[in-house]
Amino acid sequence: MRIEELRERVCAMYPDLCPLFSIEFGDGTIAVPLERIHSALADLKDMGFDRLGMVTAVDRGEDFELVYRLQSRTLRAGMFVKTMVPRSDPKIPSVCDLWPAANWQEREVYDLFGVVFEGHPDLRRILLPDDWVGHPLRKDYQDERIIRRPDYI
Amino acid sequence: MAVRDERPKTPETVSELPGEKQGLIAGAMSIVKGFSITVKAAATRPSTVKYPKERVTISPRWRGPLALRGVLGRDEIPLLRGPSYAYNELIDDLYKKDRLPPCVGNCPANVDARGQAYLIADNRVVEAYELVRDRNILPGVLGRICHHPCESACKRNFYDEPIAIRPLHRFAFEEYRKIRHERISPFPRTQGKSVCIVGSGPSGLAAAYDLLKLGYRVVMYERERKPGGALNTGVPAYRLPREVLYEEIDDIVGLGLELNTGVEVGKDVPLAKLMREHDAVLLAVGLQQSRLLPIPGTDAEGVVGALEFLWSANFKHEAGVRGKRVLVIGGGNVAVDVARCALRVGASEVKLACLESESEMPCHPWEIAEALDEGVTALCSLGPEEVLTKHNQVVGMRMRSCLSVFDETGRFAPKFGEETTDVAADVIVFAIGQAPKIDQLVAGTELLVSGRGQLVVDGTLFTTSVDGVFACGEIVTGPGSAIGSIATGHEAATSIHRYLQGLPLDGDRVARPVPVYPKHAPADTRGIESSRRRAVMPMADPSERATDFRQVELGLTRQEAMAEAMRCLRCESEVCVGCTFCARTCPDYAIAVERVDEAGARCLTRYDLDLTKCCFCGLCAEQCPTKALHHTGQYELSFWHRDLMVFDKGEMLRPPIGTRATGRDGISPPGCPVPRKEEA
Amino acid sequence: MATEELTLNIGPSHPSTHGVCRLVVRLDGEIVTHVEPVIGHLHRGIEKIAENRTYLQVVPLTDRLDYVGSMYANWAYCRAVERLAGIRVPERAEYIRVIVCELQRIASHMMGIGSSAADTGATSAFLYAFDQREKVIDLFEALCGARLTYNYVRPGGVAFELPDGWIEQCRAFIEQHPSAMLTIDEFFFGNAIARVRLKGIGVLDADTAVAWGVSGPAARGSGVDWDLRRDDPYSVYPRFDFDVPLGSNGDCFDRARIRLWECIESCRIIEQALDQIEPGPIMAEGLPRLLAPRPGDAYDHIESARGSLGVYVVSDGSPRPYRMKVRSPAFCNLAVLPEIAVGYTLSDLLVILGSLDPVFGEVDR
Amino acid sequence: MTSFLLGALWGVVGVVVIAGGAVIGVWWERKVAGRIQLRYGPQQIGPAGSLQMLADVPKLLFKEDVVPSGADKPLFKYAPLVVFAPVAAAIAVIPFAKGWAMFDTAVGVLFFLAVPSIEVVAILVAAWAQRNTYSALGGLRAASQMIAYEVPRALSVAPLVLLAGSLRPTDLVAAWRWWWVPLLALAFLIYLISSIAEMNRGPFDLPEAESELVAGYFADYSGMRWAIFMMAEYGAIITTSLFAAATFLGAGWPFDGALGVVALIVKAAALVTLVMWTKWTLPRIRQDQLLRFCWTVLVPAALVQLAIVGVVLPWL
Amino acid sequence: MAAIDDLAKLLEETPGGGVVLTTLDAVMNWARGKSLWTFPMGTACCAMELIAASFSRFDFDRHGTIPRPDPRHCDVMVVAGTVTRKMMPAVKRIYDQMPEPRWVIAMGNCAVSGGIFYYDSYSVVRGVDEFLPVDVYIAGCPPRPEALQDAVLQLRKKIAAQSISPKRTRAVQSDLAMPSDPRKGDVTATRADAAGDVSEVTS
Repeated sequence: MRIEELRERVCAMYPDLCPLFSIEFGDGTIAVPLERIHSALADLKDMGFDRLGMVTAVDRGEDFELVYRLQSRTLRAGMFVKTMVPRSDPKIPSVCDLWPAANWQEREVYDLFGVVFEGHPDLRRILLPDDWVGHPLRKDYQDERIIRRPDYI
Repeated sequence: MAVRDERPKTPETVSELPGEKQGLIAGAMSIVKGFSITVKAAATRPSTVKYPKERVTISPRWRGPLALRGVLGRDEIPLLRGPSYAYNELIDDLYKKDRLPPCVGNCPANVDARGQAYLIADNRVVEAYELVRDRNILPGVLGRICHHPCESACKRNFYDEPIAIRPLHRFAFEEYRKIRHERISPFPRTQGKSVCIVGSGPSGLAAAYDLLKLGYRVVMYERERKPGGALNTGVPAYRLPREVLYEEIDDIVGLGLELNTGVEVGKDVPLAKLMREHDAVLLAVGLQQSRLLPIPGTDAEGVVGALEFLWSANFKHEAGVRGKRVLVIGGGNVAVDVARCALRVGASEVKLACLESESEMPCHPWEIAEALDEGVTALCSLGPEEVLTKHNQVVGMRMRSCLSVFDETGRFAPKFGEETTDVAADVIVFAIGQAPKIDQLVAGTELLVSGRGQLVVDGTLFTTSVDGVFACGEIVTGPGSAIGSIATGHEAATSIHRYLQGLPLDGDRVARPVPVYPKHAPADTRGIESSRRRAVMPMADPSERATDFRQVELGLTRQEAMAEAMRCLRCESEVCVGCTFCARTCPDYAIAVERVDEAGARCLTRYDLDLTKCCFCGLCAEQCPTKALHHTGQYELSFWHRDLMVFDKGEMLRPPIGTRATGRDGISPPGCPVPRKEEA
Repeated sequence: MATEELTLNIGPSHPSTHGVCRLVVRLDGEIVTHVEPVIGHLHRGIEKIAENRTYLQVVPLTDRLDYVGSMYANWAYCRAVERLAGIRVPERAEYIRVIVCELQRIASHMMGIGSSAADTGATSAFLYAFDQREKVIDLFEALCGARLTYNYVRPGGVAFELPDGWIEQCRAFIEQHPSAMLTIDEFFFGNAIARVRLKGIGVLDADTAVAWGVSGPAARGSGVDWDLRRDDPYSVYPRFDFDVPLGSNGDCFDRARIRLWECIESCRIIEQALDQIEPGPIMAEGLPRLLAPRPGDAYDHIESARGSLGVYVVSDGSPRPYRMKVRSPAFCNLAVLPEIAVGYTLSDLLVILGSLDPVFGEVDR
Repeated sequence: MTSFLLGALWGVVGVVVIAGGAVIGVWWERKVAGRIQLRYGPQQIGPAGSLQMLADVPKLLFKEDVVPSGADKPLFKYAPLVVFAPVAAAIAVIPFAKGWAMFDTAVGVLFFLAVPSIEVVAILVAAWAQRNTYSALGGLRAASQMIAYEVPRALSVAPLVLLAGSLRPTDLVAAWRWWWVPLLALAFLIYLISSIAEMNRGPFDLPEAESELVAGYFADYSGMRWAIFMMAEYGAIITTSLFAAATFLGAGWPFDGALGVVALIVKAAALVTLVMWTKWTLPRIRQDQLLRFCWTVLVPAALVQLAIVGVVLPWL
Repeated sequence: MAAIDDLAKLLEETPGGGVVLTTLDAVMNWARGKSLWTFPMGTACCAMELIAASFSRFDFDRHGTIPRPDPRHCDVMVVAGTVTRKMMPAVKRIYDQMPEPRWVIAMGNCAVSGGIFYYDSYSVVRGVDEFLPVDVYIAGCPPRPEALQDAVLQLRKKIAAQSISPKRTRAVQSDLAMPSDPRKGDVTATRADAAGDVSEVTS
């Protein structure tokens, strides 16, 4: 499916979010407010996005940008759903009920970014040992065991 | 494609084997089949590698532990020096070995810019000048006017900014100038034969220099009162102060050249006489007349050729355009020169019209940029249609819009649109090319001239239709650059030398390689150290400089020049200069490089490779400009202690073949080969 | 009789965990009642390190993700960066990428089939498969000088031109490979013992596979007809004619045997690519040493030997990526293990794990 | 007293033969496995690496003898010997030549079948003594497997006894005729399969399956104690093959005397190679499948063979 | 090891025992060197080359070196690959399970120093010599199987210098100085230390 078509379908579903649908580097991206993220993802799943490719986060300073990559076999398309989670209170509803695939992915984001997924069945650290302190992929992560690289390019 | 049909077809589903049967018998059969396969396997030759018989050749791209071929301070870089008849071979040899520095390879005359930078950084400036003069006979001149193809091929483009090679020529000349009288003495005349050169342009001078060096007597004739050819008559003085040119030619005279100025061959002296008097004659007369376009109105008053315009502007500082509006037709370097000269001789308004679009303009981008700075207006994609006249006096020009200049195959075939514009002008200068004028010259000889008035010349050997008469320079190549002309001069000198020695002219002569070097997009210079930046050439202020013929470029100071020479990467020299790009590229930050930049005592003081971090990705060796850093054909090494794995400079310089640093005692495991790698 | 479940801890260093996976298993007799994979023993923080490296320096890091199939991570990363920086890759480079990646698929599947065989005790089949893998590695060694971590695919193209005689060497390999594969098919998959060990074990149905995000041979074994090379075509794949082998039962047998047929299909693709490849540049022209794409984010995915491998790169305009995330297929495939391993015996558990073919460099990153 | 001394002498000889055979067997297995797997196997010490074990054995001998802290120490220490002893004992009844065995007893066949079964107990003890989950699982697997396969193994030897009418191995050798081979082919196959299972060799090597249980019931044994386990395993292969060669394949036939002994050893060596070849050819079967195979295939087949022999017997 | 220790002590004290001890040492070291069974502690990329080393193409069995999955049966642990903080206890524990005499080969730069993950990684242990006594270090990322083969040969040389009597253990013969203490740190910090160590030649 072409990306413009996708945009129309999404816009028909969410007229108010249409301006937040951007096309960049050949990928459709929709930015969704935090409180609507779960319902939006559920609607997109009903629309045909049957695979959750990836859940990840990007540290944007004040906020974490949560990035969901959806993939559809029937629509032959992929798109991003993004939302901002405040750093001060990083909580977001889990999508494990929609795609079980989110289970480990969300655990990973929790492990490395400290974003809490509410409603997750088993939210524990996954990659790091259970007694690890801090969330290393945050930009402000401090660890005296890290040796910084020399600063030249 | 028989093989493709035999290829097994993918089944609908992989869950079932073809002809699969269940049950005990079938199961037993499958087990028996398994036995037959293992028996067959046991009967075949094991695929184990037998050392050292089998695995003696390894991939030439083998990524073994790194080593250095040479370092600054221990190893000298080779200077490209040689008599002109052997020089091409030298260059070609290096090129085939992939060891030709891009600056040298991209220069038409293969001037050793690398050696120049090496010597200047070593504070051997005069030596540097003399090295350069061997190939580029007028470094001081070319250091001002060259279009420096070397700099656009400079490997440094890939990292940050190219080396300022041309300003270094100029700097070297300025240093040399102070002591030049001490350095000049005539070449001994050993050959007893004489050569006559007609024309004292760059190509003629180059040939003269080579022949003098080879021990011939060289007599040169020049039509003008001062020597230099097009450099004298055509190049505007704001780019090239004449005293520089005369001084450098004076040096060549000092080397033994017999220069006769003010003598026009063909008019004052017949060419046939010269051919009798000398063993060989070289015609280096260049292009003497400007081309005009066959459009209506070109015979009107106010239409001038570029050469005539430049001549009068250069010598009289007056071209009859004071307060007038000048329109220059053409987009080449000459057109820009004309435009800039026109400003300097008092034109009130200078416009430049050319067929090409802005990005396609044939002139060098820095030239047009400087011209625009000074107030020239460029009108692009316009083709001349008709000169508008009033009472046989130019009032303007009708221009037609040009859609495209070249066709698909790249030939010159302009396509014009419908729109026309009229441009008002009082003087129109045509700078669309030059043509030779040799009728008078060749009169009375058997030299063949083509229908279009051009001399018939062999493009590679520079022979004409008459034995013993050679030609070089723009008369052969057509309008070109000064350094290109010099290159033909060297070639012609080689031909003359071979002719006079009775050797076959072509023989084993190597055609000059014209390699193609990658162009790089401008590198990101954010965040780089100031020592990595290119020295900025100080320029006169545009508003001031446009009013007279003072030099625009002011030259580098000694300090700047030394720093700039130190930036040179010594490409392909196989001597590490401590450029630190390996350390910067290493994803593991495993390399530490330090060097001392004290002139005369430059050396690499530290080259540490922490083999414990190296990931053998090869990025460092791949981008090493000098190819000093390379992968050895060794296996990864094993050690009894981790500290032994930090290789210092001495360890990095270990011989790459025959040793395995294993245990550091040279013991190679029994039954294992010493991997061999082809070494250049 | 009162029975008690036995908790068994397998790994993290165990001959059959294919790396450093720890499985906490609860056993009822020999029957697995619960299994929990504990991963992260190889979590090196590559995503964090990548934030501190220039775009070119990240390429060697991606080699170390999926160390059985380094070319894939190279390629996926380079595609994402090329998308971000707007680099056009020359056609010859695309062909070379396809060829090396299909060779890599063969090399990687040889490991997958081999470890499936080793898990069931057929060590010799593993060695036969590995012998084929060594031949591919010889090709790679001739190509780029490294045996495992190639650092060959670069943003903008590939690092080296094909060496002289390489194409003939490659053709010789793909001539003999299918028949070698059929021998292994007969030797291992045709064997009655192997069949009873693999058939009906670890059944994964198509819906579960999709819901859990399983991709690659693991999903295709369940009949999920999804292959990015065909369904979301990238590079020059649309120009090739190839089949996508599918399974119907979703058991270990299908998952393992699909790999074998994919190798044969890969030979077909390589042959066509070798026929079609034409001389030309192998690197986009004029790339400076430091890439600094404009701010933005890009994602690209390719079909690796383990499934759809995606790389997500965020740029802030500096010469270093702001964030790099690898969507690793092995990670997603492994997540489904607790779903499909319960109810089978301990011996089966390791076979099931092997049939998912996880590579822990990629799972843990 | 003399008989005791003689017994002791023969005991020493048996142990030496078994140990030496095991040493050669390990080398031979490495060579066989190597060739099957497209490689060479040991190469450096001795011709074709045949003296490799000269390095391995002293090394194992002087290896640290680890006793896990949680282990039941006496059991842990002596179980290997108990594993080895029955295997070494079994060689006593093997008829090397016509009418000669170290211990020529009237219940020799019974002795041969029964004594090595004591190994099961020792293995269980060893497995349990280590306090290791893997070894416990391996020991339990071994026990169930070895006890189950006792049945078809015994049943497969029964036709021989029927035909010879004696339980004395030397009588078996004496009574052997060439047509026994086709007649008892099924019994021989069953004997071989169940012996392989009995010895925990591939494809029935579940108790020590590398890919599942790491090293099975001897997971925590190191050095010489582990070597004793290995020796027991290879000793079992040798005694089993020798017994089969002597009884099913007619001992020294077609030669007599010293040549006959050589022929017997050659036949046994061929059988040993076959056992090894099987391990490196076939995948490993699963525990439940293994037991099912025993009870549903091997035992009925052995009974069928017994019935055939029983039917044929009166006509002979 | 108790028996061996006793034997060594006995021979040391017996007159003429030194000759026996020397002979015994020679035999033992030969046997140990020629029969190095490896525990393949493969964690990452290098594990692939470790597997390849014992498979058809390179066939470690030729040298009498075979991989055993059980640490109790092994003589030398080959740590092949990155060791993370999460993995470290497991590696240590397996090493503890190996019987004496035991050796460690750190295969590949991750095991040597953390290699490519030395800088900026929060979870990688910078070299297994932080918690294991490493005998032979192999550079490479990953080293070729031949390099591993070479390391085994190096290890043999090291073993040849050992004795069952701890008093008689000799230093390994080497042309270069052997620094006294394994170092932890990066190049810049330790160049000076290394230079200092060179003067103390142990051989």
